[in-house]
Amino acid sequence: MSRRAFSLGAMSILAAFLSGCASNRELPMTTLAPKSDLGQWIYHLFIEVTLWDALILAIVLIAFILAVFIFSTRVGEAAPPKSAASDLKLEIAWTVGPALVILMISVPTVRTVFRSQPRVAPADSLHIRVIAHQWWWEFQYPDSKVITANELHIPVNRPIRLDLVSSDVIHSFWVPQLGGKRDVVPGQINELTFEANVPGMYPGQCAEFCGDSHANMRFRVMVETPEQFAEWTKLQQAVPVAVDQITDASVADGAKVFADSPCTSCHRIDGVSKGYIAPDLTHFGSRTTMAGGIMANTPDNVAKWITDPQALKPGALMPPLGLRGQQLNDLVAYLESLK
Amino acid sequence: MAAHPKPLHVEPANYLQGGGVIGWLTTVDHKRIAVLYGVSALLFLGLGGLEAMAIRIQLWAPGEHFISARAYNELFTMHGTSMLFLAVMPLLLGTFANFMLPLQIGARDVAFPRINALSFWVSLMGAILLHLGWFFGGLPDAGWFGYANLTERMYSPGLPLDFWTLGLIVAGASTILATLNFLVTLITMRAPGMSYMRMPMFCWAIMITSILVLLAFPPLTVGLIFLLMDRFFGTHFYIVSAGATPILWQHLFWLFGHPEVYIIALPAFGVISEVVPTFSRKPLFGYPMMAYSICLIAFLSYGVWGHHMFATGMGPVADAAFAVTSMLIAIPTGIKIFSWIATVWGGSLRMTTSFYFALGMILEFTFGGLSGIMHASAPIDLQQTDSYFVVAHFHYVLFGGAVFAILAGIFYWWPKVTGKMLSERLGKLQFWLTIIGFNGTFFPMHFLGMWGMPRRIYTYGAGLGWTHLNQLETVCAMILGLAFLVMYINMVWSIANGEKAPPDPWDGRSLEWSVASPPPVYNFARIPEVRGRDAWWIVKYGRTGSRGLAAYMSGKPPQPSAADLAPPAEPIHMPAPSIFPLILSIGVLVASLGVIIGEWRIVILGAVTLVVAAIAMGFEYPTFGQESHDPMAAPSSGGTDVRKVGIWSFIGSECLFFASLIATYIIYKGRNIGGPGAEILEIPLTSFSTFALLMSSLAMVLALAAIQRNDRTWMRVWLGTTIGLGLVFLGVEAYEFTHFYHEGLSLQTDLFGQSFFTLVGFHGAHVSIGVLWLATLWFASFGEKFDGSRSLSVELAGLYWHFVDIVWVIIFTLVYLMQQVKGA
Amino acid sequence: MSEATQTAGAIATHDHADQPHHPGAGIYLIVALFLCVLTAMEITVFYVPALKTVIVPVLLVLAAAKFALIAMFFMHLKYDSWTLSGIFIFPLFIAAFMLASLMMLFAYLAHHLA
Amino acid sequence: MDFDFLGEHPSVPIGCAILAILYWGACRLTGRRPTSRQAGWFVLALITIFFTHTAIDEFADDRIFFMHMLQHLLQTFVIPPLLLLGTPDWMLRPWVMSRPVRPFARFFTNPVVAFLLFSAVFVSAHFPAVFDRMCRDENFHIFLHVCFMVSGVIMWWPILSPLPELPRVSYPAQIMYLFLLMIPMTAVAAPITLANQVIYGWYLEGPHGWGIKPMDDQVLGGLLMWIGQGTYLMAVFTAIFFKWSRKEDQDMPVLPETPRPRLRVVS
Repeated sequence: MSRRAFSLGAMSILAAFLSGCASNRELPMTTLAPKSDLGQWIYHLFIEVTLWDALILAIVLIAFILAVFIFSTRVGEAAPPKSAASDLKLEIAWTVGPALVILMISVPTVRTVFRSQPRVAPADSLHIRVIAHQWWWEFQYPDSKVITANELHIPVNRPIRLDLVSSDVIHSFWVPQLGGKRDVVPGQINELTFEANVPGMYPGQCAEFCGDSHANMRFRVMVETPEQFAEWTKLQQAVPVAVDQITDASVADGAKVFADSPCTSCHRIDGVSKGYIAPDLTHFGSRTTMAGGIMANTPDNVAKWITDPQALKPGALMPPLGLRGQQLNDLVAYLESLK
Repeated sequence: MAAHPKPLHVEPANYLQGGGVIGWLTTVDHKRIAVLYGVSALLFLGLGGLEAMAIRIQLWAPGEHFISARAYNELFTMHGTSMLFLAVMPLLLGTFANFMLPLQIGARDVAFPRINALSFWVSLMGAILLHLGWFFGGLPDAGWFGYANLTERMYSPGLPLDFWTLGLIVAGASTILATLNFLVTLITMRAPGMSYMRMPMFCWAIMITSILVLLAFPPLTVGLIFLLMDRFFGTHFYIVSAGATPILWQHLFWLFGHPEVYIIALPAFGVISEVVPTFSRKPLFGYPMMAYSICLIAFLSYGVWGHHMFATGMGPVADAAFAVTSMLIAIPTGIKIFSWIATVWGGSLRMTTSFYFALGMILEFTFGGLSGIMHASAPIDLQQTDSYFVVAHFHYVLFGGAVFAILAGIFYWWPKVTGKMLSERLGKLQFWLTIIGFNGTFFPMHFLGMWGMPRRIYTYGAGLGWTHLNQLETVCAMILGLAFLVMYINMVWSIANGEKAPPDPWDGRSLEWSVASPPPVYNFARIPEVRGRDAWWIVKYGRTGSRGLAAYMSGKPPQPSAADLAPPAEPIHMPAPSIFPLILSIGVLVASLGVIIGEWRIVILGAVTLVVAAIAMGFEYPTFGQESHDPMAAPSSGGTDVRKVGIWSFIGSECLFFASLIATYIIYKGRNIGGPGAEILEIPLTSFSTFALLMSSLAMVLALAAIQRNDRTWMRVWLGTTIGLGLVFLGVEAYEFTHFYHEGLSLQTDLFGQSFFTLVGFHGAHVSIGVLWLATLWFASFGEKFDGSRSLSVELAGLYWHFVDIVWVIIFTLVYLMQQVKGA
Repeated sequence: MSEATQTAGAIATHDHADQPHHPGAGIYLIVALFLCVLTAMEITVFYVPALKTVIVPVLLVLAAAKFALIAMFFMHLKYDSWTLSGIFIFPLFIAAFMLASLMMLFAYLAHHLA
Repeated sequence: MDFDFLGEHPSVPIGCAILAILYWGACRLTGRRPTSRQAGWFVLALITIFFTHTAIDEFADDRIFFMHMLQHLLQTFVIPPLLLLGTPDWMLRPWVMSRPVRPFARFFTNPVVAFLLFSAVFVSAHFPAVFDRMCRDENFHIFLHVCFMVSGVIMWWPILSPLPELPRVSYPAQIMYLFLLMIPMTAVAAPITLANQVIYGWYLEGPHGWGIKPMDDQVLGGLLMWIGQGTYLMAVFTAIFFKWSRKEDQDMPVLPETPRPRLRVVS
């Protein structure tokens, strides 16, 4: 037990040092302040390995410094050294020593490997299908039939099981504060299981190079209380107001612009269009960010995006639509009205 | 040599003189080739450095617009590719190993001097191919790792990735040729008394590295060939919709990629193991342990490639296995670090720039090794992989390890190579700039990684807390760039005005210091006789270290005497220059360009040039097929001819090539969706061709037996039979392929079709090359000199032929007879 | 010079100083006969339905036997220096290891197809 | 007659006694004595044989699989080397090199043959059908264990041969040989470790001792064999490497001293 107490103590000192460099708010993507079980396991393992590393480093450093500074004489000043060219005991020591350290590290490693990759999902877990696209994220909730983009809402303290699939190239799903990443490989379903335990907003990002706008493939995870999550789910399940019942004139005009535009072939809005290769816009207005999570969802940004997507996100598949003036404003108003 | 004849007057005095431009283009001297490698590698080192600085400027602040996203992706791709393939590897292997191996083991040249020249020219063509994109619509931009399926034409249209694919295939082939040469040289050409356990540690490192290269590059080549076929011939090796998986590329790539880390690190260890003892004036501590740990590292490195793929979902069992194996590598690596420190311990240290860099390497590499243990732990790796933490880690390994070792090596061997000393003052300045710049650039990356910054992003958002450290790194990267500028200035200054170097400026231990600086063309006037480890040291100080001490104590270490350096008393026949390596490599470049622009006439032009130059190289010397017609330059070791060791090493490398193809076949056979499967294969027909091939092997050995008893007629008969049976085999294969094509199975049909045609087709290509080789021999056998003494030429062709036969034994079993067995 | 090289022959080598002597045509013919018989056995195994269950190990053993015969006799590994066998066997080991691991890894992936 | 005093497995003490008598008899016949080191190895071999087959068999009766695996490892990796080290060359020469035996001895001590023979014995003994029969049939069990030891001696011969006439292979070849030995050993150990059910029916048929579940026991046994043999072989070939390194440096023939090199001081 005392070893455990010691390592816990040392861990907390190191943890305090590492996370003390900057608080959580300043570093929203830190891996050093995990907010999920998976993140915690990894973090503890990381601290443990870091301590062993520090021990080895200290030994090497001391030996190195002593060796260099004791013996750095000028040529000709000292007689040629007589020390041995080998020493069996020493050599055995520095073979067996590191081997023991490796053993100490590998046991918790293997344990965590198996613990973090359960073959079947925990009983009450929430299944979510994550579809990675060049360069945005789609989240589907098979149970509630909700489909959203770039913003993943999950309840706190409930196991989450993500089925990761890709529609084009290899991506990687990574929310640093919620644990390790998992590649999203086309043709293959990868799983990621974790349980977030602190509500909050956690930014994530694609971590596998996936083409021109790899840097612009970000997203957010909203960890909510069960009540908030239920409310959000209900909102997302709601059918949007039918086009002919829209009251606001600008919004109604915008709806017409949308319906007549090429937007419909790629984007889906429940009851309006059936496109599926681009993000679902049914509840676009309820999201905080847009365009792969690279900017805030404000009317200004939406207008800029529609005018020239490639300027904001190189390589983006959405063509500039050539909309201007009132038409553009109406369309923006319509999109923002889709709560 | 009983009497002492008057030394010959030898022109030129050293290897750098004479010959003019043509002399350099046709040189087969390992020292000149090393210099050529060095010049091109230093050029690409500079270029790669500039690319890195552009990358750093772009990351100065969130939303920076110094370069575009595309340009950024091109830069990090080319930075990685050129630093590894065109700068670091050529410096360590092409320059250091090429120059120093023969000198350290007391040989006059490498085993195959013209193949050595060939490997340089081919590697240059590879480098040109990689950079031709400058002029044709952009550089490659899929990362040095080129993960499929992003590299498919669907996601990366245009020429850049075509150049990348072919450039890497070509560069890889040249590396295989170069290291094959080193391996054979080390096995067969050591001076008398130079047992394996007396070789300098650098030679050990290169020997093991050569084995690594020979066995690690074939999987990469196969992976690249698949990509090439996908991009040009419509196959689906990495195309998901056909049932294939892009993960295959990752396995093939990392099967090469992890050994590649050691292909770079081991020679670096070798350099450090030379520099540290020299400047500590002590023998290397724990020599056998050091040699053994190199072997262990190399062996383990084949079993750890999966640790690059923890995030891809290989399953907990594979994760755990790869994690533990990866950690094990820390043990032999630790042994090396401790042994270096123990070498320094108690030494009489001479603090030169070279030693500074070597000591720097020991520390920085320790850092890199320790963070490596972290990623070896699979769960931790899930947080660190593809983040800046990994960027920090591998720069500590590749820069802190390999580049520091290269810098130590440059300062150490520069006097030997150029005959001039580098400025120590500028060197120390460069060292401190490097230390500050390097640690300032890469140490903060650990924190950026832990704070969640992913790799390979051309821009990042504000408010993530990454800005300050990025700015610090950019500033330090500029300092690092300055350090290299100082080095280039130092080099130019040294060549122009540097102090003339004595033969042994550092009181060295190995044989390269026993010859003049720069060395004469023939290296050694007399082949040295080796009496122990540290051969030259023993000559200077005796086994007890008592001899010559007074000279050392007066601050002037003993030097080889004028008589030792005198020109040889008898003529030394060195290999003659040859233009064909250059022509052959131009053929390679032309053919590759033809493939890329899709102009088949150009491909044929290049291929014809290539084949003609290859055959010309074979006929260039009176002794057919012999690399060097000077028995002194290519002695045989224990009845094992250099060429025989060479062809066996090549066969060993081919084993991995075919294993990769067979693995792909087995994997994809199980994933085949739709289209004809293996049941289409016909046993009676292939049984016949199998029989033909087996009998051709019999004919081949009978031909060898005939020539060995000097019976030329029967040799021709049996050789003719072999060729005939080989042609029968090829004929059946051609019939089979056309038959399948008519049945609806083509290269593009399905996964079975593509992997079957690729595997069997490559085997067929080997048979065709064998037939060509045997036919050449058959014609050559009408020459006057073709008698029993040339039986080795027949034996070599035979070894290749039998190897092709045993590959068919495997293919016949796994592909044809096991057609009903399900794949993986 | 020649003196030095002769010493090279005597000392730089390890255990096998003599030029290997290759077997005569008789041995080659016997080996070829064996190869034919083994091939015939392989084809038989393929066609006999009763052997379906053990076809993989049996075929592997037969192929390994053919492989070994050719390598040892036709390629003279049995008669040549150990170094050459080493140069060949080590890559074979790595190749076999690679093949086996890739098959296992992809067999796992096959359960996770989308 | 009552053999109870010999314990449950009379074959073991009898076998040990026969070996000891043979050894002693050979010494008497030739009138020579083994070196004390050889005698020590031999005694150690006898002790190991005895304990391997009595003490460990006790656990085997409890259906402890991993003890059984330990026994197999001792039989193949420990006892044969001890026997080879403990036997002087003069003791073996008269009969191993005798006219009728010599061709067989030549054949079986060829490293390739020895390797294949041992692999065949070891691999086939671990097939479920064979293994289960071994567990049930005492005589077959004894037979297989003797097979292990005999094929083990043959397998170790190229490494530790006491007879210069049937020599050890060169050091690098020894390393390669032991290295390749990992293949058949892994081929046995890996399927046992990675299986997802108990392979050998015998271990399910009765009560399992020590409170270990048969499945865990199997994994443990597989791991013992996998990691155990790996570590052991690695340790052995590491030792061989260092022997080789000594031979290749210090024990190399010293070249004739040439005239002292002419050294000069650079001014």
